[in-house]
Amino acid sequence: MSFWVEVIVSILLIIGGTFVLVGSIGLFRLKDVYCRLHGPTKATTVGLGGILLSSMIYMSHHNGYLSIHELLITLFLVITAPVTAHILAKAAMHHKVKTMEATRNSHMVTTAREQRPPVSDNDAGSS
Amino acid sequence: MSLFWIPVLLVLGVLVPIICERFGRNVCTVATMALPGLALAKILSIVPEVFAGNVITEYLSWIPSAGLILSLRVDGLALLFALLILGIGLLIIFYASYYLSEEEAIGRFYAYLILFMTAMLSIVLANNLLQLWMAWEITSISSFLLISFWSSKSESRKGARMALTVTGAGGLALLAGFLLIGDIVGSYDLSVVLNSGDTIRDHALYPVALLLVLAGAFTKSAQFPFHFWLPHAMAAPTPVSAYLHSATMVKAGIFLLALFYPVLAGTDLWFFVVSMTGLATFLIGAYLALFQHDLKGLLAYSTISHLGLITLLLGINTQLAAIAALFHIMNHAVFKASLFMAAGIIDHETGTRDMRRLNGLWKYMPHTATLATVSAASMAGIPLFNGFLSKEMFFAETLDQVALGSLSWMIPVLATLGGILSVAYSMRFIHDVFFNKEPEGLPKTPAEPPRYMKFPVEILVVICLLVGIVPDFMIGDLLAISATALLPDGPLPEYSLSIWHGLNLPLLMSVIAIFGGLLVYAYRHPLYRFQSQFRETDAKLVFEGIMQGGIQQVSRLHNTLSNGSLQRYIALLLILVIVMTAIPIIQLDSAAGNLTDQAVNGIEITLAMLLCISAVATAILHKQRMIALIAISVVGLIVSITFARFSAPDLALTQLAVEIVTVILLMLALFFLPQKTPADSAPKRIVRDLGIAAILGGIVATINYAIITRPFDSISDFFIANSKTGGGGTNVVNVILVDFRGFDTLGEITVLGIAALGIFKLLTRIRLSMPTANDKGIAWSKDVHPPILVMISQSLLPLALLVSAYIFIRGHNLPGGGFIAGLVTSVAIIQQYIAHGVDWIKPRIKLNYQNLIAWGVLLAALTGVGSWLFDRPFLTSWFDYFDIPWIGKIELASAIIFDLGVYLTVVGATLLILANLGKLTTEHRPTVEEE
Amino acid sequence: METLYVLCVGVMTFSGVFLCLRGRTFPVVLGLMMLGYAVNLFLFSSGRLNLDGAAILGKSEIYADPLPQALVLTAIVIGFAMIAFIVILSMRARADLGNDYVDGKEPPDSSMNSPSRWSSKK
Amino acid sequence: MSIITRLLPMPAHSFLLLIVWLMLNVSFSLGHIILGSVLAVIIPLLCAPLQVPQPKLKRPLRAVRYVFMVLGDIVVANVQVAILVVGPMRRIKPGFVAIPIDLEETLLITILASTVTMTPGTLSAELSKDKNWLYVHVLNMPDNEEEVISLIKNRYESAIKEIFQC
Amino acid sequence: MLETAVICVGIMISIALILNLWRLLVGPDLVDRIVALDTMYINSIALIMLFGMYNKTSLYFEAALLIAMLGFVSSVAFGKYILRGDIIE
Amino acid sequence: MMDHLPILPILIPLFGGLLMLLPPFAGVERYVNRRIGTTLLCVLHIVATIFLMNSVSENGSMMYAIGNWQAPFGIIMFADPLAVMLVLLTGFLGLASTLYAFAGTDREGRYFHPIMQFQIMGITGAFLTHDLFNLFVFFEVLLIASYALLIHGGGKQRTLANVHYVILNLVGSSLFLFALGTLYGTTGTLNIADMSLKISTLSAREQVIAEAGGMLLLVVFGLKAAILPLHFWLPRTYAAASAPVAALFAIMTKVGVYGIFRVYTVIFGEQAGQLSGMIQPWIWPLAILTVIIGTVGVLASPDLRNLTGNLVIISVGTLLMAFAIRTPEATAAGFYYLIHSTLISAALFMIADMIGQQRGKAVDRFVIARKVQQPALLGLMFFVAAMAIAGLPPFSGFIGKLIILQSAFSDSDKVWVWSIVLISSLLTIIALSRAGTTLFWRHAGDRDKADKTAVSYWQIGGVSLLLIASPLIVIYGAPVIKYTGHAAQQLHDLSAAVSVMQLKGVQQ
Ligand code: NA
Ligand code: NA
Repeated sequence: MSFWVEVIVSILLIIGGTFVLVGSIGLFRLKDVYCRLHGPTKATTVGLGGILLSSMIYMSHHNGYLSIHELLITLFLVITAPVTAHILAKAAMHHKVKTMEATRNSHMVTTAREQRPPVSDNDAGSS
Repeated sequence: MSLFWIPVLLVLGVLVPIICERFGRNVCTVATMALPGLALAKILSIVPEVFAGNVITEYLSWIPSAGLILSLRVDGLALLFALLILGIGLLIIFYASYYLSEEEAIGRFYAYLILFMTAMLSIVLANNLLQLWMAWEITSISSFLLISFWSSKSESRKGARMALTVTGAGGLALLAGFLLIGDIVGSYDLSVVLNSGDTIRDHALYPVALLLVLAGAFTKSAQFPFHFWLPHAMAAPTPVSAYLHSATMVKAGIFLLALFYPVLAGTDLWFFVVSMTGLATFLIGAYLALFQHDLKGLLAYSTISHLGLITLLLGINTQLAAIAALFHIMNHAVFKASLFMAAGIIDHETGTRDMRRLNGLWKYMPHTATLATVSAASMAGIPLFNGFLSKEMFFAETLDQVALGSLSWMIPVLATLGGILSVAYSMRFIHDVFFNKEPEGLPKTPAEPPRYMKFPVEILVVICLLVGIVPDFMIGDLLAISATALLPDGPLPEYSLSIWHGLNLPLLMSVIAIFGGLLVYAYRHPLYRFQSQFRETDAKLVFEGIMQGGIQQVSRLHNTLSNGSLQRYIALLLILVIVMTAIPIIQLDSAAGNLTDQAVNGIEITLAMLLCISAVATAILHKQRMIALIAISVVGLIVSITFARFSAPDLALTQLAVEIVTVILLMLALFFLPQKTPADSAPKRIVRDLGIAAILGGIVATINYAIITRPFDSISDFFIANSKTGGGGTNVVNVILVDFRGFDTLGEITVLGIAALGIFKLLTRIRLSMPTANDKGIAWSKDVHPPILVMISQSLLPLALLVSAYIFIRGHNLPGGGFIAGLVTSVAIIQQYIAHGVDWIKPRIKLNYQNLIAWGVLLAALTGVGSWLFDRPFLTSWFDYFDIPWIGKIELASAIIFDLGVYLTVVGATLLILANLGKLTTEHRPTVEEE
Repeated sequence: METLYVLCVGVMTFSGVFLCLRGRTFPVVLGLMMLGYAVNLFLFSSGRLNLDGAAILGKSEIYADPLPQALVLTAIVIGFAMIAFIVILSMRARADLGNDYVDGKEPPDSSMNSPSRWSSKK
Repeated sequence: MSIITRLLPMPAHSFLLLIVWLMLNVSFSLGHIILGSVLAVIIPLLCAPLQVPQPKLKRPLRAVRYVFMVLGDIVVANVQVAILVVGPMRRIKPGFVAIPIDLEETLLITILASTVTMTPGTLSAELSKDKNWLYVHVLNMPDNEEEVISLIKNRYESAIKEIFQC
Repeated sequence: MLETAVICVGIMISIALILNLWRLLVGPDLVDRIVALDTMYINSIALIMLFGMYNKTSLYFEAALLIAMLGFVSSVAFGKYILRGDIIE
Repeated sequence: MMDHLPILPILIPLFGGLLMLLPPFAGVERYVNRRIGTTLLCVLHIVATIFLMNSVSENGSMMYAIGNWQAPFGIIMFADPLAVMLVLLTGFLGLASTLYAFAGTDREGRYFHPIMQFQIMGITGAFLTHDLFNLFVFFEVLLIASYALLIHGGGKQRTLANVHYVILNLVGSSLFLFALGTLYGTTGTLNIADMSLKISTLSAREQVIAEAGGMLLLVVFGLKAAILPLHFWLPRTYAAASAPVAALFAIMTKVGVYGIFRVYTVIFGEQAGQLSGMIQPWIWPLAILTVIIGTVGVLASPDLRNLTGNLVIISVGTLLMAFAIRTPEATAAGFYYLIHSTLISAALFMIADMIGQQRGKAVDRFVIARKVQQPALLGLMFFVAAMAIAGLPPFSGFIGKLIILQSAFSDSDKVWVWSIVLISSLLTIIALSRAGTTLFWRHAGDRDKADKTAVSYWQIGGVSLLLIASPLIVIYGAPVIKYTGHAAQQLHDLSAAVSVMQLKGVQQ
């Protein structure tokens, strides 16, 4: 295996791994459900993309032909991850999970969970 | 004509009354008597041969390996009993046609009676111990049916059950005795057994065999202490009492003693047990007979007493005593049967059997009274009647023994005492019923019975008189020839059958007995007063009490043991597993084998840690069900990663797919189940369960470790070697599944299909309450089908189907296959159900999932049958490679069709389950219960 | 590796058995699933543990024992069918009996008695 | 209706399926192309009853550009999120915004929502029933909410409108 | 170098998985746990791809693809459960 | 077709069950088609089995290598006299149950006939297969079919009984797999005969591991067979099942017993060195206690179905005694008894159902209730069945018990076997006489004339088929016992099986 291929593969791998870890750290550290949803849906997906890319290059090199089926997994994740996040965010709102204190416009959860259009701050305060 | 015709005729005779009942009572009676009559004729026809001293035997092989060789034997003893059974039996049938009232099912009654007769006759004619025993048991059963003939009466049922229980118990002891004798002798053939007396008596197990046989004989013959059932058997119609409980069945025990006399008698044990039992029974029966107010009760206890007398004679171990016993058997049968019939007439004509109300009947029914008086005199042992002769022989024999040493004098004294009591109760039977003032408050005005109802009694009374007056002429030959059966060795001892033997001690005893008896009867009232101090114990109540109490205790024990607690059953199961596996495992000095542990890295440790933590978390958090479900999903995920890690990609895929489908299923179900487990088991139980779980976990781990650290040879090398050449695939696991062990897979998809059908059955007409809010009390969201989800789901469907096609097609050579492909398809469709809902999907998917299952399994099975066309066994695979221009080499294999069957079944089954489960909350729910 | 493996099997057996001994259907179902995992791993390992030898011809030199893999696959499928049945059966029991106790009624020795027992008798 | 349109109700789908098939099998052999084509015809036919008609892609090239733009945004966004996540938690000031959307078709809304979720610190949390408002959770809200709204509307929604020309 | 990278990433994913499990067990809300499970699915894909690279085989690809597909269905089902209780209606 | 005889009894019900799911058999209104079809299938199954039996009697045990993969690698169907006899029994029971169900049971819910066929298939397969894992698969087939049949007709009792039954058996199936893993992990094979050859070549330590596997199997089979203390599920389960189902279930305990006979005379048989007779110390007390606990249950039963369930437990205990004596003679006696007890207990379940049908709400409980409508008919059937099951002559139970008693070999065996069997018989007689007198003779008032609950001819036909068999196996006792003797001798003859399957290995 040529050195440069190995370098690229390794770098992509490390980057991917880092993002995966960051995603999980986010899940671990962030203070409310809505924030935590950002971790897995973004960082982890991207991290996985990195690892898959690395695997793709590596396997193509190893097998001697272009091994692009790893792309399919990425494609799949890119399509599905937002939906998962969306459904889970809906679920969180439905469960009336508390938002962290610093959250702005947290009153929007009330209208959002009923799928109503937003009301202005004043309205929200009065209702 | 073969002897076997006798039982055959009688068995056929059982059916006659049932068939003839519709033609009227008289026809029925005559028809019923016909076949036993023929049988009697057959017996009579061989009388000369038997009198000539021959023993007639016939054999018919049946189950020789079990010693069951049907075989009949007629010797003197059998002849004597056969004549009694058939002769008295015919009289009883005749009598019964008058006794039973018009509305009673006489056909059934006769059928039972003939059944009994068959069995009884089979006992005496049997030449094989097991055959004898079979007949013996059938007498118990038919006796049960006859006693309970008036089944609506509680006393009939209870009396019948008691008789069955006691004689049944004795019968089982007898079987054990017979088996033991069969073992000792090496044959069940009576001809052999009867010639092996010394072998048996010398055998170490002789006492056991003897006691077992005696248990059978004594229970049947109502010997003390088993006598209590007999009086209660009197709940039977009187013909039954006359036949079974005086003349024949109770004599079966006596017959048995007589039959085995040459084999078992002659020892001290025999003497002691048999004679003492007989003596006790004789006295107790006679004493209790005196105090009965029921006519039949008196006769019943008198029967017990006389049976005791005969037993005593057989126990005395002298030859003359044996002859006396035989003589008394005949005499007792005759006079007691006639007495019972007389009692039946009285009952029939007056409506009561209570001697306190029956008085002075001579005036109303003098003819009957005369007959009864003659029989009763015979019972009392008055000279000129047959009872006198045998009783005098009995007195003589009690004098002629020394077995009790210096106490031997007691036996004649007690015998005389018994004689006194016999006279007393006989006197009561005559005086209290036919004389002694006027009747009191009888339900009916007494009168003579129909003319022919007395006919059987008359015959028997005539016999009583004839035997009593000219005994030698009447029964001398019969007695002699039957005695030779008991005393086969050498000539019979001298004895004389005549009325007058001169002035001797036995005559004195008779005289004492007669006058003593009269005296006792005269002073009976103080005796009654004395006896009334003792609380009368009703054997029936005691017996029922013991039975009920026993059954209650047993039920309590049973209910304590099987309390309907599944937890207990599982715990018992697992404890048994622990005990049984721990014992071998403890013998293993060390679990480790000689393979060294492979190295582990951090990832593996992490995975193991995650696995263990989530497994334990599932257990700990099981009360919060959704969380437990999430935790177990992690377990499933890591298990599939583990499979992947240990070179089992197929397993990883399968595990993963199954896991997801199962979790979806559980979620669907959880909606209808409580969300949380509110109450829990007591801490003690939790500790117990933890203990069981921990030990079992330890044992499983130990066994697992012991296995995987040892090398082994397996048949798998064959599969690897032949996968490509023999199965046409490079994925050995898949080739095993669809080819080498395709039969397992066929079974497996059958299981899946049946499960789906069963689940559909479970879901039909299910009435579930749906929670309207979650466990936090938050009402469900109103967004039933989130548009974004709907959109993405429908775009993913073609992709998922493509992936499933991909997994299916490559399965034979690379990880994949029909099963996983099927699950992927199912999950994709389920995803559509989740996103769109049932109402939307239902009109759009026209698949009949039931047919899909059927076709799937059918396809797989047909692939298997297809190999028959090529003369190969079921499921023999076929594959070949074809070179197609431009495309190259492609492989076609029957396994692909098989796998397609698997695919269809999986899709059909999964969707049948999940879709129908989903439908529960919609109007499409399965409601048609009937197919 | 072997030690680690059997540790997992043991812990899963432990957890599965404990859950199987609970008094309500849902935990018992979880227990049976868990026991199923343990059993499958156990049966799988009877062909010994092989780290790099998937039984695909031509992909490696040493092959893992394919037979237990096939057996486990069958066992997984059968286990799935069985679990599906028991899951629906517990629903049916809940519907028919009005509670989710495996015995159809509260066990006599259950010490606690929560007032808010989830039951709906119609 | 011609046979071709009947066999290929969704040619784009079919083409995509063929490509995916070839990718899956890592093979461009004739055999796989034939097999893939067969599947690419059959599967859409099987799925047709479950498909709701969708707006047609009008400007494919623009779409490709959009994809690359989003990919780029994803990478950038993730670096930002990563820094936030690793850094001190108190610096994070999350919030909700409601974005008024002009798209009508569910498909387009879905694409927008997905894009929003995949890119900088935003997550599509809810869509109002009338499909006029997209509630978005923002991981680190800029002081001015309008920045987020205008970013989404200008950078993504307009692009989508352009691609589908509606 | 690649060897080291693989090991490093392996450790990273391990840590990630442990963090996921922590969140899964601690919650506090059910949604947190589901998010954790979903993340675990994705991290497992990474892990399996890593195994593949480590063993220089593409046999693990299907497993990864399947986790991606099925994990999505599972997470959506969990979400739907919280929203509606009844996941197919 | 003759070459494929050993597989036909499995395939006929399999195909039959599948066809029943498809037109022209599927559907609410086509029940007549289904009845005709299913009767033909049952008859076909019996005919095929009789041909097989004939062939096996003439030419010796047959083996059938599925997929043409020879032993020990492929799955072998091994039709020895024992297996064929049990398959015939299964077919016979299946036919009787099916006919009985025509009275209406088959229309009380869906899929009755197909699942019945699958049930027959599962049982048949379990008897015929000579592969331990395939045995597991067939166990699962018969179990899942029994789960589905058990809930047929619905009702609380059935659901509850099914919950217990299913959970216990799922635990049992897990144990079976543990056992399989252990045995494969030590012997490296799955074919039963081959395993018995391999066992003898193991080192002492490996044998200890195999012993643990063998013990696990004993628990598994014991659970199916309902031996103490794994019997608790049986009476309630069988009592809850609808009558034809309970009747067919009568053979299911025998599958467990069969497993014990097969595994512990072949795999852990005489060639197995220190493992030979390893369950002997267990089986004696378990057998005796099983008979005792069954007898206790018989006495304590509140109704006839429970009583019959407990009779099944007694029969299992008695069979285990026959096994424990460990001679071909005792085994043969056990087989005879097995045929008898299966047929009669099946008949009793049906009789209990018919009695219950005529006694209103009291059904078959031992309480005073209204009079049965057809006392003569039902009374006769009950009487015959009770006599037979209690071991009273001249019915089959007597012969069965007699030859078991005769086969007790040593003095201590005699003491145990004789006393236990005989005392249990006596108590059974007592219980049955109480049951019969209560059911038929204790009644409150006459029945309402308008209330027509007469049994149907299908029911009479089904029961008669079973009851008639009892005197038949008495009259033809000699050939039957000769056959069971042959079956027992073949079971004990490992070398014959090994040579039929052309296995290579250590032989003794
Ligand atoms: Na009087
Ligand atoms: Na639903």
